[in-house]
Amino acid sequence: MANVTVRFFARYAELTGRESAAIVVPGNSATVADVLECVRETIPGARDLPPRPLTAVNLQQVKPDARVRDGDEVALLPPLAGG
Amino acid sequence: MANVTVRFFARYAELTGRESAAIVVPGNSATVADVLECVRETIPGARDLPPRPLTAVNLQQVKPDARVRDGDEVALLPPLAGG
Amino acid sequence: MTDHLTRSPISIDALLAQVQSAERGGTCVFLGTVRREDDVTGIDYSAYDEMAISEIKRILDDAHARWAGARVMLQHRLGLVSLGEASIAIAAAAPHREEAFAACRYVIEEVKKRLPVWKKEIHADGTTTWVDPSGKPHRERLPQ
Amino acid sequence: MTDHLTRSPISIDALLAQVQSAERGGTCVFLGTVRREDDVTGIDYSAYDEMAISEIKRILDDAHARWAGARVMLQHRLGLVSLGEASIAIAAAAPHREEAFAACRYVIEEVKKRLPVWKKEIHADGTTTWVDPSGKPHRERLPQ
Repeated sequence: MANVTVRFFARYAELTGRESAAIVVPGNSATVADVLECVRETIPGARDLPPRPLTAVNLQQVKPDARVRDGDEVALLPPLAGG
Repeated sequence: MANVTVRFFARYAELTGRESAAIVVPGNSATVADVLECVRETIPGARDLPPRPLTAVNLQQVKPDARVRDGDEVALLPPLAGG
Repeated sequence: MTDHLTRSPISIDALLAQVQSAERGGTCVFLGTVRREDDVTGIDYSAYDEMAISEIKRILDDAHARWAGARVMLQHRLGLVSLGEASIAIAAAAPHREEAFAACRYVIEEVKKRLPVWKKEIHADGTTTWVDPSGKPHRERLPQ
Repeated sequence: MTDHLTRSPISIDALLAQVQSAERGGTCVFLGTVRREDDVTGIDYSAYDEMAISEIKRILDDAHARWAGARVMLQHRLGLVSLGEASIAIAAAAPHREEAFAACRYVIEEVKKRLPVWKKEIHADGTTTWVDPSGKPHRERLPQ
């Protein structure tokens, strides 16, 4: 079981109506994909997130199969548009 | 016969001790190479000019076989070093 | 030391002061400015600040590792940026111009790929559009 | 309109003002500065002024013909330029960054090939050396 903070940005923050959420993912080997699944099930509006959004853990971009650990910050990132 | 103004710049002005010279080249089909030959023969220090310096006629770079006409400005340019 | 993220207009001089030196004879600066398009009057930039700062440091470290003699600085503006104003400035100084151009170009390309920054176009009628550079902008306009 | 040749320090802002517009989202600036080398304390730049101005106009015309949406300005400084100061600045603005970088790079490369400008290095001991970029500098030092 892992307690993670999920952060929403830009359009995703608008879709969910929030900037962050505390999420508890079951199991000992939870991944970013598992976190995303929990987010979809528990947060209104999160069903409208794309199937595979860009994600970061602790300020680094990761793939959906990346492991998450207790205390991690998981971020869901809309398509990057910097510059 | 063509009356031309020859201009010397940078190191070439130092070699000849002058910035310009009025040169008269004989013949009806004088070229930049002919002007250069006259310069070498008549201007002290001009013997030390390189055999084929860069040249311009009326503000445009030209090859030594370019024709010169009465009133032209012929410039002898040391290796370019702008920027 | 200039902040990598700022909510004020970007000062090119301040960036230059941090990268130029008598050992570096070539400096390349890139400015990205808000471009007129349709009825857009400005762009509201937002970021995942902590990650953006980390990512900028990583990008600059990468550039310094590739071009050992170069120094590169980058500032990205956040908040509302009007038409014609700079949203990003990169300054790269190096002993010779080839490295300055290459390092500057490298950094802007990496920024486009890696920086968690988002753009919301503000239209003349007050509606807004999130920009998705990977495809077309979401034309579903959200009331502001 | 900024002069293409100047004996005063170059103002980047003045150059930018002449090329940027809301239609041009990318701007690339190149600055060439006097680099520390051996005992050189500065460089005295001289030019065939009339030809240099004509050549700069031709180079900019060429750049505008190649990159139709771009606007490029160039200023070259003459006279004594100290270590670290800019001897040349080029600003190229275009709708997108690719053209801005390409136009700016093109102009500096053409300048190096075509501009009738010469450099005399000033050494700490007061002697001077004409720089020949095609080979090694003439090390025969002329008394100043």
